[in-house]
Amino acid sequence: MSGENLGYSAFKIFVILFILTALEVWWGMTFRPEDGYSRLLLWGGLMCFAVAKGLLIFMYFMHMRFERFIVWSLIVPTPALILVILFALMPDVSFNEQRDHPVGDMLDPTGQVVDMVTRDLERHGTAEAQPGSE
Amino acid sequence: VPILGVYTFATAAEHGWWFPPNVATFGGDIDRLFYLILWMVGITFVVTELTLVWFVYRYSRQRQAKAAFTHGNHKLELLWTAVPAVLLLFIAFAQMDTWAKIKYERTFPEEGRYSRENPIAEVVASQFDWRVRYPGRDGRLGTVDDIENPFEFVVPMGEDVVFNLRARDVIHSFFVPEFRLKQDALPGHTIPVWFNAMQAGTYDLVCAELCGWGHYKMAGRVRVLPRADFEAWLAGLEEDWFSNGTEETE
Amino acid sequence: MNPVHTPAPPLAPHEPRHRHAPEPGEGQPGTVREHHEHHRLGFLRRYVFSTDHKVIGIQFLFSGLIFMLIGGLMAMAIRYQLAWPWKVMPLVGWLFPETGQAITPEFYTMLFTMHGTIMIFFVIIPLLTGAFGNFLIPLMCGAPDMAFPRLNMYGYWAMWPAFFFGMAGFFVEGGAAAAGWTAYPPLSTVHSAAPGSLTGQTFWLLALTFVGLSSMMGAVNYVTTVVKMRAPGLTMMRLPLSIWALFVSALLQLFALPVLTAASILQLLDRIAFTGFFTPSNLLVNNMTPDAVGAAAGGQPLLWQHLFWFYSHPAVYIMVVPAMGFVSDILAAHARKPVFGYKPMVYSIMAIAGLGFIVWGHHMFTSGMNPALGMTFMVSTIMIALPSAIKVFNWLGTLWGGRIRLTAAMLNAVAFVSMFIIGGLSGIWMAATPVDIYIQDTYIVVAHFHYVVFAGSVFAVFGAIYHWFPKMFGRAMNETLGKVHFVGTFIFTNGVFYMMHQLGIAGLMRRTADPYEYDVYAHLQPLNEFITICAFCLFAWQIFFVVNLFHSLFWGKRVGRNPWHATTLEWEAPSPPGHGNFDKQLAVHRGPYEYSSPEVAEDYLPQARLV
Amino acid sequence: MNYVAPAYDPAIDAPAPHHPVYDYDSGPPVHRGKFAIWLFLATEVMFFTGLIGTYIVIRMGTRSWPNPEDRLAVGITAVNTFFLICSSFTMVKAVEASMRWSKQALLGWLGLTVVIGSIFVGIQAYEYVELIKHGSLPNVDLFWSTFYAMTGFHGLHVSAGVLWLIVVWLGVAFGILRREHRMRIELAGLYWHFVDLVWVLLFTIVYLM
Ligand code: HEA
Ligand code: HEA
Ligand code: CUA
Ligand SMILES: [Cu+2]
Repeated sequence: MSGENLGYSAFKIFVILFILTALEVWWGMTFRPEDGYSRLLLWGGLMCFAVAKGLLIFMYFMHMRFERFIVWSLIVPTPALILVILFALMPDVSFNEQRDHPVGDMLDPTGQVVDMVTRDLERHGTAEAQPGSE
Repeated sequence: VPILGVYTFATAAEHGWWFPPNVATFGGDIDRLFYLILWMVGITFVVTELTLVWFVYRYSRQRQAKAAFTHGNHKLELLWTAVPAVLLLFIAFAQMDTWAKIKYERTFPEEGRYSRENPIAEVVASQFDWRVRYPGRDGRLGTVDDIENPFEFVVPMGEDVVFNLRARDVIHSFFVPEFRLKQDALPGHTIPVWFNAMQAGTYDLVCAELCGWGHYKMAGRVRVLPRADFEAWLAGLEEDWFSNGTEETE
Repeated sequence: MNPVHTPAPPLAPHEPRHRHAPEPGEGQPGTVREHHEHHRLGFLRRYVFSTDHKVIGIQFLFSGLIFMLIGGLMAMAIRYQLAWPWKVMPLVGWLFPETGQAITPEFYTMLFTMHGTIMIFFVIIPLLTGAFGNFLIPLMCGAPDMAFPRLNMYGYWAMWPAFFFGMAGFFVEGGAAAAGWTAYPPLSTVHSAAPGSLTGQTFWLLALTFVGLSSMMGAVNYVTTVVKMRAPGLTMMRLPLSIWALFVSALLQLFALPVLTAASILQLLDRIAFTGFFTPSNLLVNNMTPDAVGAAAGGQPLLWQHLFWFYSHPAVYIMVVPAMGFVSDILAAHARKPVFGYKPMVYSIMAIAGLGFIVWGHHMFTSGMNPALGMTFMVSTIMIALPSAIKVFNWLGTLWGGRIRLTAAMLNAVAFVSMFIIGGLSGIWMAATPVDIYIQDTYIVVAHFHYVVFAGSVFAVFGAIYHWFPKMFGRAMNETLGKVHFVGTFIFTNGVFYMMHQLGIAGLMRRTADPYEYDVYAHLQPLNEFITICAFCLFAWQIFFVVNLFHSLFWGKRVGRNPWHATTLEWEAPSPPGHGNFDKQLAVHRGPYEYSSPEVAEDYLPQARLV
Repeated sequence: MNYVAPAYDPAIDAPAPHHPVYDYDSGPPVHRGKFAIWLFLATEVMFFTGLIGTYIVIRMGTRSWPNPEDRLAVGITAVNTFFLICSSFTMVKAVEASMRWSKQALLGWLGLTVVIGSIFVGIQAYEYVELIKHGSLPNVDLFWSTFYAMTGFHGLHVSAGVLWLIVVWLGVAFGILRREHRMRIELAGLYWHFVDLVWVLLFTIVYLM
């Protein structure tokens, strides 16, 4: 790879990443579906942040901006496959109405089949399963 | 090899190494498709194998000093890319509507007595037996007055029969060779299945997905009765189900 | 030491010799680095923990063959049971006093599970990519060794934990894994579902993980070597088809295997940490409800099938594509004729690999997966026959007008073509969804894949052994014995597997210890007995191979660098090649298959010869 | 037609006496190691695809997925994420230092990376301990199953990275890795950044969605 210097200011990237993370957390904490925001808003936003950060690391820290060959030979096929997997898995998810009870539902102590949150409520009267969060 | 191959296929029928007789409506389609492919594939098979044998024979007795020197021929390549392509596409499209007819829910029979909404029964597979639950007097499944009948699945003849397939423990598979019908029973899922049996009689119900040591003997039976007999049978079942007072407990 | 200097090409400035060689691969394209290192390696380093790709290849070869023997024995047990169910079984009978020396149904499930696992993960894949991949890639590329010799060694020794866990399964409580080589949950995840799911399944998953590790190291090595270490003038489009095939299947492994590793680790967690990825809620297995006794549940049993087949379908092409490559080379070499349509061959390999990634659903047609998926998967699956067709016809074209020598290698190669056609064509049946509704999990499937993996790949492996044995050991194998072995194997193989089509059409299911329990199948027993007898003969016939192998190993006829008068690079090296493979500098001038070229008097024109 | 292979002929078939080892370098101007590490990273990507795909399928199927905030200490982990990004930054500095082989700077930055990396692992371990004390084991329900599977495997990757970096550090410190081996540092760096990258995604998916 080329010579003695990186060819970009690592520090700048770093700062940007930092800010993005902060924003992302704020976003994730604010636009909860529970507070009436649409899931799309939450997830779309988060995904944008994540992808942006990923790209920064990928392009600069991992130098992909400067290595055409590897990018084209290796990195391009991978996402294609990822998409293949996901697209093939999705239809089955859409098929869930065939299930006796949705994914993730379990027996609660009384042997009823309930979903996770209800189960938490029954187990220890609160949805707060984790002290660390306050 | 090819001669032998064709011969066995030709004579197979006499040896009874062939399909069990078909009794389901869509079974016919499946067999038709099967034979279609059998013919196309069979011809390809014979042709290719014969050329292979012939070439090996012919050119291993080659006298001239050197072999023909060629790196290929584009016209030929195109030819034998295009021809199979056409065949294959044909095969592929020939399948589609049958598949849709058998499996797609929106193409499920509606007009008949049974449909996706009110199936005739619920077939529950478990290690290593089959249980059939008919809706009781209230005509709905999953209620207390369901009637359970182990081992035997009795259906009316010549009607579109829709039933729900379930599994208690591991994956099983509902397979009736004579119906050409196979559907895995997924634990945690309720899978609607339909068929239409054209002949009265009793057929083996086979479990076609490995489900443990007893897989090989997880036999059930499907009995096809004319409508009247079916009604009678169901009534009788209902009778002794409630008479000896055993309540189905969920 | 005083090195004999061969003049380095102008573009390669002599680098100063460091005490240890400079980092490989820092050179610009086209450079050659010569370094003289005389090494006194102890026996252990040279033959056991060797980093030499040739030794590693041979190690893979022999461990593969030995496991083939084991897997074969299991197959014999399977056949015995299918022909004469619950009869006293020789050899293993004494293990089952309680059943009067007949095997138990539990044991039968373990038999075919481990048979499939061993044959696929310990035999065919290691033989093709491990043994011949290791041995051929550097030689055919003109490289001194793999790009990362030590990694290569780890790659082989990572197989041994796999071997261990695979075999140890038989000796733990409950016995070996018994959920089929496809290990569908919940049968495989819920402990109470089957005796094999107690500990055996855990071992099975561990074995799989280690195989994955090994293949991954190997694949990284292969791809890097092919891309970075080809001799000057050896462009990608001049590579022998074997290398192309190995290269592509290495890529297949790189991209498909990790998914299986992830999946099998998840299943492992389901089993030992009682997570619930693949186990649905509210089951009642053997009067025991997993989530009531504290396992998480609510999982997706179909998910495993997707992840598993996302690897295992590409895997079946990993099991055949290298074989195709070898066969192409052998056919060309022994028909004294260039491969017909080299470029189409290369592209069809790529096409097979590419399509191979989007067809896995054809194993799940009846699994309750969304039927719309079934439709798409059917089309892609049927389309994969197209590149295969191209290859088949090009092989025929290669034979056409050749000057064929019917050596043992050649015979096996031809057999591969013919068997692959049969296996492939039956694949078309199963790809047709409605038909597959009937034949899924019947013996047609068994016939199909044995035609492609056994009758196909194994014949290719035999051919490759006969063909490259001289290069491996400097001695030729005995032709007569070879031909005898071939004829018998060919006949009996078809005797065994062709009849299975009939069984399948009659609707007989696989994985049944005693199909005659059902009266639809009762009449099939005679046919099964015939198959079994053929199978025994087949197995017994392999003695010719074993004898030939070991005899030639020590007393075979001593042969030179190029016994077949073949053209590719490996024949430039002395046989067996010493350390660093090549004793002279290579420059490649032409494509790999210049047989009977008019340019020269002899009927072959090696890649490296200057005219 | 019967064919007999020509017999051994010492004149041409005998290997030449001690000859050099020819190590050609064809193909694209990429360092072998770097090419290989990228292949390896590609497999890693597929590996995590398997995990994340599983998560998505399961998540989509559920009726009600618990709000991560209620179950996890998002705050702490956000800080942790920040640490990991820092370590990526220091790693870049280390690579930079390695290019103009200033050993002091290199050792410094590498060491820093190791330290921060270990902090990350430490905090995650602490989080696990807290959760387990609270009875949130992987077998409680699918939320925890997926949580432990994904973060756990990422954690293992980080730990592996830390070990790798330590080895490199020692190598440099004791002069086993010299200027001509600077690529080694870069390779370790690539892996490290990859682990960071994965975490960026995982954090978003597991903790925020
Ligand atoms: C080396 C391994 C290998 C190979 C190469 C193949 C090749 C193919 N396989 Fe097979 N397959 C397996 C190994 C392999 N398979 C295994 C192990 C299983 C069972 C797994 C288990 O359940 O245990 C299996 C199962 C399997 C199934 C699932 C069956 C079921 O469980 O219901 C299907 C379904 O579509 C299938 C299809 C195909 C097809 C379409 C091809 C195609 O690639 C074939 C293409 C080749 C040809 C078509 C022949 C040559 C072409 C011509 C001569 C040209 C002319 C042809 C026409 C015009 C049609 N295979
Ligand atoms: C590469 C793969 C491979 C190979 C080679 C074989 C080889 C054979 N297999 Fe099978 N088989 C599978 C892969 C393979 N198999 C798989 C994946 C399954 C599915 C498992 C499942 O359902 O889960 C299966 C299942 C299976 C079944 C179905 C069981 C059932 O569903 O109930 C049967 C039944 O007949 C069978 C038979 C045979 C026979 C008779 C052979 C014979 O060809 C074997 C003959 C033996 C040899 C040729 C070995 C001789 C030894 C040597 C040549 C080496 C020499 C040794 C030294 C030099 C040291 N196999
Ligand atoms: Cu139930 Cu097999
Ligand atoms: Cu497949």
